[in-house]
Amino acid sequence: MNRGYAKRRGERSSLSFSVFFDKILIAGIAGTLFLFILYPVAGVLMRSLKWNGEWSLYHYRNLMTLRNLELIRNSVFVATFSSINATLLAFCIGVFAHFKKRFVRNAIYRSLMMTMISPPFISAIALLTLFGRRGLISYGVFGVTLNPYGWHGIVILQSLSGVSLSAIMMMTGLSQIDSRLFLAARDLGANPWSTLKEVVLPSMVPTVLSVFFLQFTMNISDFTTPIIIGGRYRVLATEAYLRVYAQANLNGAAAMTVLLLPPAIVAFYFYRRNMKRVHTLSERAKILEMESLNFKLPKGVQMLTGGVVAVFFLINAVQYGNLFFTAFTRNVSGTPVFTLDHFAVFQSRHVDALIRTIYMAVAAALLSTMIGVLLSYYHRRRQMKGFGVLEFVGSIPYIIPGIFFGLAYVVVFHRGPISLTGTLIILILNCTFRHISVGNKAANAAFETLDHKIEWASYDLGASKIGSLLKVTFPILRPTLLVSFINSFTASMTTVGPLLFLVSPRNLVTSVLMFNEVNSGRYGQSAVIGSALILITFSVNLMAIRLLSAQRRRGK
Amino acid sequence: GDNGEEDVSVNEEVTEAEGNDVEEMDEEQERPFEGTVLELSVAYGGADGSFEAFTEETGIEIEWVSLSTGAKLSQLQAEEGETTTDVWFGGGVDSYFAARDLGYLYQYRSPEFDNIDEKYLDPEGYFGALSLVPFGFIVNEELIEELGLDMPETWEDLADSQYDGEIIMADPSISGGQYAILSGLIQVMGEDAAWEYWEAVNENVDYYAQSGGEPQQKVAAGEFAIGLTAIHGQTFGLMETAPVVGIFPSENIPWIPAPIAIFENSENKEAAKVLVDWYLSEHGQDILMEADARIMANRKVAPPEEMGTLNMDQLIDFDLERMGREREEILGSWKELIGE
Amino acid sequence: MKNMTKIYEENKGVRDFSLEVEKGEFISLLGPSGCGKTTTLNLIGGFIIPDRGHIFINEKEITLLPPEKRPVSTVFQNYALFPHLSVLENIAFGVRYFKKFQKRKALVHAKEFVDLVGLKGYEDVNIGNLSGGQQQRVALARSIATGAEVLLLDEPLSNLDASLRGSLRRELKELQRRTRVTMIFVTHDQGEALSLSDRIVVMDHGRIVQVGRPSEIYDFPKSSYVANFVGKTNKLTDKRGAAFFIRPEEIRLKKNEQSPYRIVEKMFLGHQTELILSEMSGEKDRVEVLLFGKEGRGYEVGDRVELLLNTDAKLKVGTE
Amino acid sequence: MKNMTKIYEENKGVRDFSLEVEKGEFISLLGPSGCGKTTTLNLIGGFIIPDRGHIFINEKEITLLPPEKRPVSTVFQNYALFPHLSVLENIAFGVRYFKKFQKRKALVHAKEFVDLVGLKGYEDVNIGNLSGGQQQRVALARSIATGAEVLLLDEPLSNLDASLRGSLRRELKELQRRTRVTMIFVTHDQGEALSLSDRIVVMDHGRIVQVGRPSEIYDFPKSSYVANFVGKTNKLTDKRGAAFFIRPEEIRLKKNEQSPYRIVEKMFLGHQTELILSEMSGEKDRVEVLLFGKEGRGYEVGDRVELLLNTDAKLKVGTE
Ligand SMILES: Nc1ncnc2c1ncn2[C@@H]1O[C@H](COP(=O)(O)OP(=O)(O)OP(=O)(O)O)[C@@H](O)[C@H]1O
Ligand SMILES: Nc1ncnc2c1ncn2[C@@H]1O[C@H](COP(=O)(O)OP(=O)(O)OP(=O)(O)O)[C@@H](O)[C@H]1O
Ligand SMILES: [Fe+3]
Ligand SMILES: [Mg+2]
Ligand SMILES: [Mg+2]
Repeated sequence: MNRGYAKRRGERSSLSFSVFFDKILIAGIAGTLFLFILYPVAGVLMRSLKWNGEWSLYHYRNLMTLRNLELIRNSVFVATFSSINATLLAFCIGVFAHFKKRFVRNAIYRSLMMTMISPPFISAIALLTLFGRRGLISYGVFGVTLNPYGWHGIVILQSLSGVSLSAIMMMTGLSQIDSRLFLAARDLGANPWSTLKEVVLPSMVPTVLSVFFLQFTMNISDFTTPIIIGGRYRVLATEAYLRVYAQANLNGAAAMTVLLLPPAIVAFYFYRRNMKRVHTLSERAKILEMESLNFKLPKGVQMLTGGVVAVFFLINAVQYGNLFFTAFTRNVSGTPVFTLDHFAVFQSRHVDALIRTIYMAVAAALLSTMIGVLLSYYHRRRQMKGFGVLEFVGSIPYIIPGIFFGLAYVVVFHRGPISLTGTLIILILNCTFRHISVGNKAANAAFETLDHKIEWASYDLGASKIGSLLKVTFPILRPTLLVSFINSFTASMTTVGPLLFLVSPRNLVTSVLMFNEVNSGRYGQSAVIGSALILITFSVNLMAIRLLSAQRRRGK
Repeated sequence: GDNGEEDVSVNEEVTEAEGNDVEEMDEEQERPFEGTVLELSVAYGGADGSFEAFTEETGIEIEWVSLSTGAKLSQLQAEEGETTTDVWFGGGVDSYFAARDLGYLYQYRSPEFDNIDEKYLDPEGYFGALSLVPFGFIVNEELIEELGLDMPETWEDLADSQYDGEIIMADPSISGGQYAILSGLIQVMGEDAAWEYWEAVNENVDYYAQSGGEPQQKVAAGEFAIGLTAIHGQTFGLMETAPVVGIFPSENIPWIPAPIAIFENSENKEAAKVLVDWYLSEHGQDILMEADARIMANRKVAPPEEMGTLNMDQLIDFDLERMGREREEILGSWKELIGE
Repeated sequence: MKNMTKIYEENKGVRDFSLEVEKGEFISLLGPSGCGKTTTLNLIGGFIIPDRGHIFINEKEITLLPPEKRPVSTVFQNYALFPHLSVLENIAFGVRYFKKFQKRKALVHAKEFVDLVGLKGYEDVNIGNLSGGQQQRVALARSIATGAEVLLLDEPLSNLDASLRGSLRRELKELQRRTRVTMIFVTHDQGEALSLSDRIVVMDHGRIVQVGRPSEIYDFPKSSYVANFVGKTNKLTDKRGAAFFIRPEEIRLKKNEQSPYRIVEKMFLGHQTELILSEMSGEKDRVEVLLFGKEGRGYEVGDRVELLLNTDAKLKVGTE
Repeated sequence: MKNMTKIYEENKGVRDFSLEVEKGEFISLLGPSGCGKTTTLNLIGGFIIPDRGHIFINEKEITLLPPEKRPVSTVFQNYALFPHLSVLENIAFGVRYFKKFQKRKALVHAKEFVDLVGLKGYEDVNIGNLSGGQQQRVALARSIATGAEVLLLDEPLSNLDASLRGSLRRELKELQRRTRVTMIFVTHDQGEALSLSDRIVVMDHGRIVQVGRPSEIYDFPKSSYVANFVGKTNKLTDKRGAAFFIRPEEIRLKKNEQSPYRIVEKMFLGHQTELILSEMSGEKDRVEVLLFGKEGRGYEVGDRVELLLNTDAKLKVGTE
């Protein structure tokens, strides 16, 4: 009924500018999603159907080997294990933080925001320097020789690196539970422990599941960690990466990525389903300040979760400490000596790259937020046909390994009408479309709680569709826009995989430069770049949070 | 693009040079590519140290990105050779063979080829050779002492069970250098003997590194006692900061050339030729050797001092074309050997 | 002024709704939940399009116009105020877009309406900091400020507490008197409909059951459905065995130990007392009686009472 | 049965609240928003701890006990039902933890309470699919099922619409009569308080202003604050110039063209009619009059009327 109404509406007033603009937006979103997601992904997959320049299933015929099955098994095993760990740890941190005073909660939230930024390989290197076979702590302090190489190394690192984002999601999830439920449970005789078990836990099921599956999709397509610390343990993503990176077997690697899709899609399906459940629950959610409530966690839980928080932040402190320490020291025959030499790495091309990277990340974050939110707006609010499919298209880049999304762009945008290789635009586009899913999901959740009537009211008061989108919907969604911005910005600043093949001397970005420094073993220099990346990303994020809380204060 | 400041500073230097020079016209003719920007894809550790000198002398500016040759080849395939890069600088020679066969490289036989052994380069001129990278061991002396191990001297020593778990080498299917060692030893030892040998070494290897540069980092960090590695400037750098030493085996030293090539798709081929000529010339080679100590391809340039222990006679007689030809077969056997 | 006919939606919704409204009239749509009140408003507001039928305002057909082009404005049930704008900005919103005023001019213009609804001094206050009643007034002002000819109000008072509801009811009436805007008011609270409206439209299952002035509806309901929905009724039988209806407030009581009626429940409500009587035999329905002021004080649960009925007290219920 | 004294929080909150409640009593806390009603309930429920003072139930001090150990159960304003549990499981929750029943036994036991609140057949329905009124009944059943001796209800009816509120009010009363549980009920709706309670506690600014039976409070308010909060009052002056209070329903009217009073507003409410009179001189306050049943039909806005007051109609307001 709504659809018929929208259709007739369009026919009658097709001359008005705002209706025209609305159409442009709709076409623009649909068009860009096809052009910058579907087309490149299809392009790279087509390559897997070629062998020696001929159409052939050669790469697929060689795919179903025992070896590859083992790789899939390894991938699924490691990703599952790591994701369970990260989810558990994050849950502990979330629970601990949620039942603390507001300033403690805010402090934890901000720290999580900071630890979220670590570029992937930094933590791996920190782990090796500290806990490797000759680690400063394992060997240096405790005198034991640990062998971190193998699946356990991958699991440890992936678990740790997923905790920050997961814990932030957990905190958001917990804050959406009506806290009177905790009171009600205790009122009905449940002690704090039972309350946790019977009320907090079940209420968190949707959040927990979506955190888990988000982690799972990220881990299964992660190739950096297994490369650095996997030892003889190989996973599919690594194998696909190496085929491209070391063996220049692009077509075979593309075929291999196809193997990664089924588990990722299954996981993604569950993720989507559970996100829907989150929505139906959050509709009735009321946030009551925990401050005034007399609720203390049971002693055991308090100690356990507090311990997790302490250990997690200790590990991160050590990791970041190590990073900054490495940035300022030089190893002279085994003893670290203070030096500023590594800062010499900042030649003009690095400074250029840094500025370019910030520019790129800001642009990509803004764009992906806009597109993600609009996608959600047209799907959820305007009930446009086909936008459900577009939403799925928007999430494809999230579930395929980054390098393929990068290569996909190289494959289709190196010639023809849209020749973009070597430009800044291709980087921005790539980052933009890779992270659309985040803003889209956030907006979906926000729209679910935002009264539909608000938009009706603005039409009723004479604002056009676009007018009310700009003057009403976006301003109200500002907190969501900012959260999405932070997410995409952070990811764009630190991501390497997809950009590796898109950078040329003219459009170098900092994360790739750091990756190169790490690869050539110049840890001091990479630490300097890494520190700069972290500081800049953190500052920009803090600025965004400022804006966000300013908005919140006004809203109250 | 670059910012204007650099252009200005370059121009200033030029003015200075002009002031000192008597023949202004000549100067201009010698620098016909003043201000041209060449884009390089570099897989030659430390090479950037020489770019400034090149720009100063030729007026050609260099912008570069470092990318492993395997990755570059993938990228080339993805963009069907239509790269925006002009020159490919260093890296694994097998990728150059593949790129040549795919038609991505520009045929240019530099006049300097005459000073370079034909073995090192493509005789038809699709790529030249900048230098040779010899392979050997990197050993953590502290660790050797602590574990009470002997210093390894020959390839055979590595098969000794005393080194169990203390040897690290890269996966030859990933690292071109490691593949060169494998293929080289097969060429000199004969297939059967070589495979028997690698089987024994495999027993001592904990895991295979995922990049050619990793073994020396791991040995320097004290994680392993012995690493198989290319020995060049980076290795010598490590010897200053870590208790490690690079050792050449007393016989059968494998090597690979570090090639240089112009891309077929380059729009600055003339300037690129100037670059190739400059880097293959005795003068350019000296400067490059300064930036990263290697055995230079041009026979007029003597090996660097750092290579003191290297006995040039022990470099194996290496058939690069055969190395490329046998790649799939050898790597297949390798995978079987390590049980994948 | 308006003539809206034949509207139909799936099996529910609104069917064959036809009504003419005078300019400046205050019309209430009254009916139980789900009877199609909101649907009717949405049709007039333009948020949904009728499957059949037409809507006219001032003889101009608006059936297919988009909401932003209709001279109609809606006050939504939960107000749907813009949380990111201040009171004044909320009110100016419609002035800017509907009347197409410049921003500055719109704000000046909106100022008048802030005063109109008695929110002087609250111009820059954030919406979230207003009480429910104040929000309601902002929503009203926002709609009135557009200069719309017809105001649609969807249960604007239903989320407020009793005392606030009373005072806002009065304000609304006052405002309508002053502005002479046509108002169509949705409610399922009979007291609201009776006290505010010029005419009441009683609806059931998407159809109009009765249209009339409040006292008409109350005193001459067309059916027992209307009689029961608007006010309460008792069904009694007279001596000849004929059934008739009577309003609880039309029954007077007298204590009488011989009477078959006994008080089983007493609800003291201050200005009135509600009593539920049941007949000893238990055969007949319970009878609800409303006693006024101090009158109710004398009776307690358990007392036997006799019913006193005036001859004109019987409710005339139209043919069914 | 309970004796709660001296409680104090910051500058707001509740001060020196002292009250004894009989077993099985129905007590209402009545007062304007922010007067400390919720705070009082939270103190009894154990969600916050008093700065001073003590709370006893059955002579046992519970002041410092955690909520789960108190024989007290709260029905929250928005019910706070567990969205992940079914109706039956929600009700069984308290049985399991409060009465420490096994899960199976708890479910069987809970079944009884489902029937008690008339939700038979809804046992396995998801909470989200219930209407507001049904949710309210689940919340009640959940609290009652714990077998708590004291039930605390925080404005359980304030979010419901008028008709639903009326019927739930009756159900609540009925339930209390059957279970004889002590109930402490928070509201700011005077009608609710008057009709439901055995005793009403009127609060203002964290303090108790008056405690008494509904008719006591209505007929003998201790202060004009109470008089105005519970019911409406008119302030008139008698012939000797002394001011007195009178309830609107105690005034009768007679048409009289010479009278200084004129009807300025008429609100027809069906069973009663509310009239606002103003004196011609405009000096005195407006007078509100409530006419019952058909009595109100004869008057229209503009009529001149005379006030007829019974001698016993004056409201006795206690010393201020
Ligand atoms: N979009 C829709 N699709 C299908 N049925 C609908 C839709 N909107 C409303 N209905 C149905 O139409 C009927 C009338 O709905 P409407 O919202 O107009 O009722 P209402 O009178 O406003 O009720 P309430 O007093 O509860 O607000 C209801 O039975 C409802 O379920
Ligand atoms: N945690 C707190 N900190 C400070 N002041 C508080 C706190 N909780 C309540 N108050 C204040 O104490 C007073 C009483 O609050 P309470 O919630 O008990 O009011 P109430 O009578 O329940 O009002 P309402 O009818 O609006 O629910 C209010 O002025 C409130 O602002
Ligand atoms: Fe990545
Ligand atoms: Mg409705
Ligand atoms: Mg309260």
